[in-house]
Amino acid sequence: MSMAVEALIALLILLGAAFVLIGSWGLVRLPSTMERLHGPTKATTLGLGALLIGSMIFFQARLGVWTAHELLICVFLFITAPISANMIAKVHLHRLRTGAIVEPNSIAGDPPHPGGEDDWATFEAPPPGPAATAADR
Amino acid sequence: MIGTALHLAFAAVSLALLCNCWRLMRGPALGDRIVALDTMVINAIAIIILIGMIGETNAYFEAALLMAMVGFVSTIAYCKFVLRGDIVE
Amino acid sequence: MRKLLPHPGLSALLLVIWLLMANTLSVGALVLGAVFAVVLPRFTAPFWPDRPKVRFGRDLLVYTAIVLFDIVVANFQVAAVILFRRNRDLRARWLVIPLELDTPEAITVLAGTISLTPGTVSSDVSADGRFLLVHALDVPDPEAEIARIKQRYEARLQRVFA
Amino acid sequence: MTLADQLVIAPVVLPAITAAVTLLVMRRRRHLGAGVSLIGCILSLLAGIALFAQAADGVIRTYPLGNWPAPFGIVLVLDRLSTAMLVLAGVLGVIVMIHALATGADRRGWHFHPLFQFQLLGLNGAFLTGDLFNLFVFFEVLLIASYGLMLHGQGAARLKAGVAYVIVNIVGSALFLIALGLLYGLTGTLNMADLARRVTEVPPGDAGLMRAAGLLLTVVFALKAAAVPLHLWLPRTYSATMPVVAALFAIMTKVGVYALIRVVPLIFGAGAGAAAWVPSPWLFPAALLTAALGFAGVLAARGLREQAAFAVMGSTGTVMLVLSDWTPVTTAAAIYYLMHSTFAGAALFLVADVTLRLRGQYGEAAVAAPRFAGQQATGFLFLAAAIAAAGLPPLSGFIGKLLMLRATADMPAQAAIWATILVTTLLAVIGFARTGSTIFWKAAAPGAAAITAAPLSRAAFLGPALAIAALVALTIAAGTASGWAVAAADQLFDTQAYITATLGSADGR
Amino acid sequence: MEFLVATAIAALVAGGVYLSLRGRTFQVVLGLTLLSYAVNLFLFAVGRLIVNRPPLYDKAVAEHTDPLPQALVLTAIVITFGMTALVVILSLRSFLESGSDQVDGRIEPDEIEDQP
Amino acid sequence: MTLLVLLALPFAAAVAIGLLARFPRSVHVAIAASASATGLALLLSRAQEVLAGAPIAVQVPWVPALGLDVSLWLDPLGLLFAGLILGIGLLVVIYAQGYLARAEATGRFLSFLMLFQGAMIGIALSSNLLLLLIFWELTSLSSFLLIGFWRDRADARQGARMALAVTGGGGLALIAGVLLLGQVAGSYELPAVLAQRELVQQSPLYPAILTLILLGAFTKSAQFPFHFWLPHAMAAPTPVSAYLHSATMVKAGVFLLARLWPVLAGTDLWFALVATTGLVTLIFGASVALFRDDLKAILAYSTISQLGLMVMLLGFATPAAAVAAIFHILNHAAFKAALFMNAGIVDHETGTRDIRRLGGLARLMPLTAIGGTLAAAAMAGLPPLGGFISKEMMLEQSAHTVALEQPWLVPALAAIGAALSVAYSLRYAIGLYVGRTRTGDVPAPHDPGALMLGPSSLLAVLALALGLLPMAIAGPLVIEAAAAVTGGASMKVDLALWHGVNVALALSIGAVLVGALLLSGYPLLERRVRAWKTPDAKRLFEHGLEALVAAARRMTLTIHAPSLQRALLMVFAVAALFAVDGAGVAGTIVTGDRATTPASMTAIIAWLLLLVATLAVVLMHRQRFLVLIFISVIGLVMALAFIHLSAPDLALTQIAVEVVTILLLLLALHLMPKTPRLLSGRGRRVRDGLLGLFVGGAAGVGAWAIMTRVQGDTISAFHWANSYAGGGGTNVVNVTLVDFRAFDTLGEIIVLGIAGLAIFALLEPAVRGVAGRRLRAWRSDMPHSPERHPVMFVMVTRLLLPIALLVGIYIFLRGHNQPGGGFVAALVFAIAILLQYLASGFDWTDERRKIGEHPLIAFGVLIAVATGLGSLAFGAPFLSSSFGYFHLPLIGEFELATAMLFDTGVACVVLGAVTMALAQLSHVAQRAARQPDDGGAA
Ligand code: NA
Ligand code: NA
Repeated sequence: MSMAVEALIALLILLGAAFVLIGSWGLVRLPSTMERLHGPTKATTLGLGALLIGSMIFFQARLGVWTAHELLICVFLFITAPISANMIAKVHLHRLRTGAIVEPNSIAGDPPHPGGEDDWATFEAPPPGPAATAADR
Repeated sequence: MIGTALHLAFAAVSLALLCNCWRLMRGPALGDRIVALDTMVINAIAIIILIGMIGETNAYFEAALLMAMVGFVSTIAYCKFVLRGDIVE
Repeated sequence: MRKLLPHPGLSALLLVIWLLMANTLSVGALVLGAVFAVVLPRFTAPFWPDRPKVRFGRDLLVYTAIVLFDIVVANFQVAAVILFRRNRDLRARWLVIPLELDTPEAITVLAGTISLTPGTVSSDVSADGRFLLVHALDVPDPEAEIARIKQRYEARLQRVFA
Repeated sequence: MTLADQLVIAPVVLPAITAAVTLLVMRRRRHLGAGVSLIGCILSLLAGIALFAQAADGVIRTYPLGNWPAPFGIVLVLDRLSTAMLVLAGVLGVIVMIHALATGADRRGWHFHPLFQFQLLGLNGAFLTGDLFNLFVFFEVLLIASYGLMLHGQGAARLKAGVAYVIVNIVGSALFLIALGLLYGLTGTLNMADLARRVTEVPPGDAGLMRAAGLLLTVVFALKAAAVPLHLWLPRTYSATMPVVAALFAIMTKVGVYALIRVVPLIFGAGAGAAAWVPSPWLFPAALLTAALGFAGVLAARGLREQAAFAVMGSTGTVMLVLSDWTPVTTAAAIYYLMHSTFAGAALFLVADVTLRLRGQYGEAAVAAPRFAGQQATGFLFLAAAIAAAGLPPLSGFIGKLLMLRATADMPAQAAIWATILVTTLLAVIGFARTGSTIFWKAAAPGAAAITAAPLSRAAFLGPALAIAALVALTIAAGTASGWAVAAADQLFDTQAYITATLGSADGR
Repeated sequence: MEFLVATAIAALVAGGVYLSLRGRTFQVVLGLTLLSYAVNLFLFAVGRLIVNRPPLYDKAVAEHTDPLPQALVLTAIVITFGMTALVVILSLRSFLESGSDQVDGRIEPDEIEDQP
Repeated sequence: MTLLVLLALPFAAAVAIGLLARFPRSVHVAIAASASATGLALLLSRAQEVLAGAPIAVQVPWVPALGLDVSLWLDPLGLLFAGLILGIGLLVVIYAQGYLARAEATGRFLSFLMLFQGAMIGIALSSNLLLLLIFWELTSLSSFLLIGFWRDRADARQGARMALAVTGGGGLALIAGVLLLGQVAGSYELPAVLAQRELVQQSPLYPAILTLILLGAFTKSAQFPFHFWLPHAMAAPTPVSAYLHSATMVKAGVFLLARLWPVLAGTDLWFALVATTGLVTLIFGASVALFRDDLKAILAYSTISQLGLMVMLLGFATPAAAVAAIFHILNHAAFKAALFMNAGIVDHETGTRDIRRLGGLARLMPLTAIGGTLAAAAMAGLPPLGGFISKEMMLEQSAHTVALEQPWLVPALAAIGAALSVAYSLRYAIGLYVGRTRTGDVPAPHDPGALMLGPSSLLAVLALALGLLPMAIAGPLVIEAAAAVTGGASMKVDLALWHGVNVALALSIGAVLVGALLLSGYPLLERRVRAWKTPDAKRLFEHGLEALVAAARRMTLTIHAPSLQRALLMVFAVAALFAVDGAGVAGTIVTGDRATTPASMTAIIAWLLLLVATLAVVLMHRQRFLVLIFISVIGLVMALAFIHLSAPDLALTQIAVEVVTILLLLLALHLMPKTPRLLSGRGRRVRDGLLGLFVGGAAGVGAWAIMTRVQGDTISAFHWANSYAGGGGTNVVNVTLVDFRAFDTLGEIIVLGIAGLAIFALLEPAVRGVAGRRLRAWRSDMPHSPERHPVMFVMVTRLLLPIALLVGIYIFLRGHNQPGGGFVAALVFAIAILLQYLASGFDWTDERRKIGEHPLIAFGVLIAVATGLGSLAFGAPFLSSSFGYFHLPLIGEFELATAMLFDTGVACVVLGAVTMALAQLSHVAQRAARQPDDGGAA
């Protein structure tokens, strides 16, 4: 294994781990829930991404095989992470609206009303229609 | 070099876990705790990948894959529970 | 053809995933993967009744590349914010993005993209499906950010989901 | 391997297939499903009888599942005791199934037949297996099937009692696993014969752990057998469930006793060092209290189901009391009484069921009710069941008690055991006389509300009558049956024969 | 590592015992869950702890973990899952029927009026 | 053969009557009477040879392991008793037909009576002690039925129960005594036992044997203080009393004393116990009888007294006393049966049994009066009746008996007893038949028909004949029977009215005089006696029993309170106790020699995470939702631990199961309170915490001890070595599951399948009845967001479903060689489907599903079993696997194994069960909402 490859692997591993840590650190230090929600997407994307690419190269270098598995893990995480974030945000919005939580030091404050006639879906059930998914039909 | 990097990475991810744990216990909002758990799952995947590299084995791939695929299900379920009570309607 | 392959894109994705899992390009894996790529979407077709038209072409490739690039860049930006910005200097904002996209699939892809780029999280869609609520960790100018998102992502997606 | 050799698997495979088929058929064609279920029970019984006949020559047969040699694979072991238990479960299964069909109990909820078949499967598997972990698995099968059956028909009281029953047994299963873990960790094997062999080679430093493992197993089995103070689940469970199900459950406590009989002489026998005869010092007082509390419950009971439940508990206590000496003679007596008390308990519950159905809103509670149809016949069935449960002549219980009294004649604790057996008999006599005379003799004061009960077909009396018939058979054939019990006990205590039969030679490999 | 596993088992058992002695089904179920984690870990641990030697057969491999306890734990997990599912739903069903999830023998005030 | 027929006849009659219950009563009577008559004839046909000293015996083996055989013999003593049983039985049957009203269930009555007769015959004929025990208890049982015949009457039920409790209880003591006797004598066969007098009487067990056997005999024979059941047994119809209390039931005790006389009698203890009890009972019974007003009560207490007399005589343990006892048994049978029938006639004709409301009946019912008076005279011991002779023999024997070194004591007391019996007998006869006419409820009673009068008159005549022609009628029988009692040679005895002037005659005359005197002073005496508050034995017994039952009830309820906590506490406490027991073994090593594995920082942090989460679960257990999150953390750490410790399959399973479990708990939690009240107080929590720490500590120490030990050779070495070569897979865990231990797996999936079915059975009906009403009334305790199906979530799950299925297939196919397998694959399938439920709702998803859960479970089990059975076709045992490597063009090399087919069955069951559980649970509330309210009726 060439020094350069090794260095690249080490770099990717460290980079990934660093982003993972930073994401979690953000979870600790950011001031309110919505800000903290940015942490995991960080960890997911570049953190795990770098780690996985590092791992891919690592196995190629060590065992001489290209493993595509890491890419697959990336794909799954990229598909699922936004959904988690979206749902958690909804929880936050919902609890904020119902008064279950009070966040005086939230920076962004309460979410603004959307421009149209209807409120956000979390506060108002979407009418049956294409945007509201087939499930309601 | 890689060995050192792996050890450092382990340390970093472990610290990340500690951070998650702190947020998990601290809250204060339910959302915070769910975020903490969700992040923990992602960090766990990182750990699995690191373990695989240390052991130079592919044996843990399925576990990481599965965690990536179904780990978010409980997060969603928790959220749906808070939002709707009934997670299946 | 539609009967055989209700979601051709999905079939392609499944084949790719199968090959990634099998971690080989052997004929056997290809054949088996192809079988699953055909059978599974048909088997699960009832669960995905709508058939969004997707153009698999240059637009999609460009879009993907841009998103990946943005993810890397944004990661560093956000890392800097988390590590060095004091909380009271944080410029967290809610962004309300009016949507031109009208299929749920397209909206989902846009929202997912926004979430995947660190620093912004798609939080909600309006009940009428015409607005997207995004939380941004640190934006000096919300209007500019909204414009950037619309033009950089939404416009391209409109071309993909024709 | 000839087909006759393959018969060993039938008691497990037949119920599995029957269960699956009834599950498929039952939803659309109820009668067909019920017929399949009954035929399944009968076939299982026939298989059991055929195996019993095979085992009568005293040869221990083994069946290596998956063709993997013991101790590496799971092995089924066919000996006198296991086949006798198969026949016991088979006969009981047929009787209870007939009663369930005759009274329509199977239609009071979902999936009675699959659950029933799975219950038989669990029982048969537990009786046949020669592997301790496999015993755990079959315990779980028979337990979870029993949960389903116990809740059959539902209702608040039953559900609440069910919660307790299920949870206590889940904890018991957890302890079972810990015990298995300890045993495997110390000996590296799960096969009972292999365990028996390796236990003798355990270094002295491991003796305490070995003993702890043995004691934990004892807790598990004693919990199933409802030995005091691990019995608290039983009275409520058995009196809250449908009597027809409780009748089947009459064998459940006996499974715990069976496991003790199977495991203790073999693995924790004389050669086990510090773990030799581990249950003994605890089992004796526990069994004594079980018998005493059980029959005190019979005396105190205010309904036939409650009474039957306590009678089952008390009789199991009596069996364990005699068993706690761990000699072939006492074991033989215990085996005979175990067989008897299973049918006696079942008969009591089945009679309670008939009573319950005939007396409408008065149920099986020991209160006066207006005269009801079938009173005399039910009364006679109760009399016979009560005689059996109390252990009075002329039914087999008396012979069983004589066997037990005689077997314990030379024990140091003779006085305590005899006093317990005889005094509890008296308590039972008084208790049964009280409830029986109130229910079947006493007439309600004029003006009492008339009974509103659905008419009962005459077939409803068949189940209890068959249970009594089984007792009569056990009485008439007492000589043969007790002879079998003696032979079975002798075979149990000849552990070398078991080890040789299972592992090929006495020292394994 | 052995110390960590042993103490983890101890903690889980302790928590499980404590919770299962609380008076309501849900808590008891949680207790059982902890208990089953502990039992699985225990059963697994009796095969001794070995790092990075998964039981995937390879002629070249000399040292490997004991596969048997793993198979046992798998069986135990499945069985425990079945039991947990049943007990959860049974608890719920019992709660719906009686209006109380209390299992300590006492009766809750609201339970009486709900009795049919 | 004769004996077997003799024994079988009554039982056969009982069964026949029972089977022919619908036939007219004449048929029943005919059966019963002919059975008794046939038996009697059979008996008499053999009487000659038996009395000639050739007992008949038969032995049918029954339970050799026990020494219990059907051994019967007929010796003179048995002949005497069997004759009484059958003869009086025949008369009672005839009498009963007249006595019982048409409406009475004569069939049932006679059936019981025959049952009882059979039991008594069994006692008389048994030559095996254990067999005798069986018949002994059978008499208790059948008499219970007879006494309780008028089941509507409270006194009948109570009397029956009391008789059963006392005599049955005594019978239990007898069991112990007989078993001890057999233990000492080495046999249960009577001839063998009776020959062991020396051995038995010198055994240290002798006092116990004697006491226990006497308990049996005394309770049966209503000896003081066990006498109290007898008067209450009078609640039975009079034919029953006539039968039970003259010749049979109560005589069984006397018979037993006589039977065991050779082996037990003759010691000081025997004399002290038997003679004293008899004497006390003689006087006690007589003095009570004198002051009763109910005819049957008078007779009942007189019976007690007369039994005391017989017991006393046997207690003397001399051959002459034995003769006296035997002869008195005969006399008593005759006159007492006659008297009971007589009282029954009076009751039947006048409607009352109260002697104070009756009088001067001789004029109205002369034949009845003659019979009654004769029998009473016999009871009084007046000449020239048989009673006189036996009474005088009794006094004669008493005169020769010295107790407490006082020669006068026994004769004086015996004479007092005799005097009292004269008094009550005369009171009976005079009170009924002489004096002012009082006729009870009926204006003009008259003699009954022949059916009732015949038997009683016959017996009265017999009582007279026994006095006039004692030697001719009973001489040989009495002498031979007495010889059988003593076990010695036959005595030369002269039964006659006149033996010259001797002490006995003097005592006899004195007794008659005193008796007459007592009767003349009766009104005065009565006032005195009535003033005493005598303890009522029945009330004492009933109260004692009630107290016993109440105590048992209290204890039972207290111990078995419906508390799950207590049950679990006991399990844990016993487990803890046993851990201590195990740890107490000397020389036990805790820490073994195996080197420990170093722990990485990550491991320590994960461990910390686990401890924190566990602690959080424990501390916040009332915040149920939060606790689930902590549980997730524990599950996550478990998965990581499994991976770190080389168990990828476990990790996979853990991850998948965790998700499903959380879904399940959330679904359930939705319908339950989220933060319930705290139940236990501080003390309890501390106790439980300490117990938890102890049990946990024990488990931890156990785990530590095992983990630090060097592993010896395990059977898994074989599994490792044969996994690839013999099982065709490199994933040893999976090969173990589907091959080495496939039988376990079969059981395991069945468990899961059953769970699914049981859950379905639980939830299907939950929408009706109380639960359904509660579900409909359920209002969530949390505010809800109106949005049901978030669009992003829905879209992603649609994409994920096929992908997850693909991944599941991949995991399934790889399982044999790499981590994975049918179970995990099925869980992945299940989760993929559950995601659809979560995102798009139940109805939407459910209508798109193609396969129901029930068939999945059923076919899964069938596939697994059928795969296992496949090997039978090749002569291999169940579940033998087979595998091979195949080559196909394009696809290339691939492996097929039957184990994979088995795994397919596994996957089907798991998928079916898991989706069944969650799908059912997930829409139970909706189903309930759709259900019309049925008012809560279940
Ligand atoms: Na379990
Ligand atoms: Na999770």
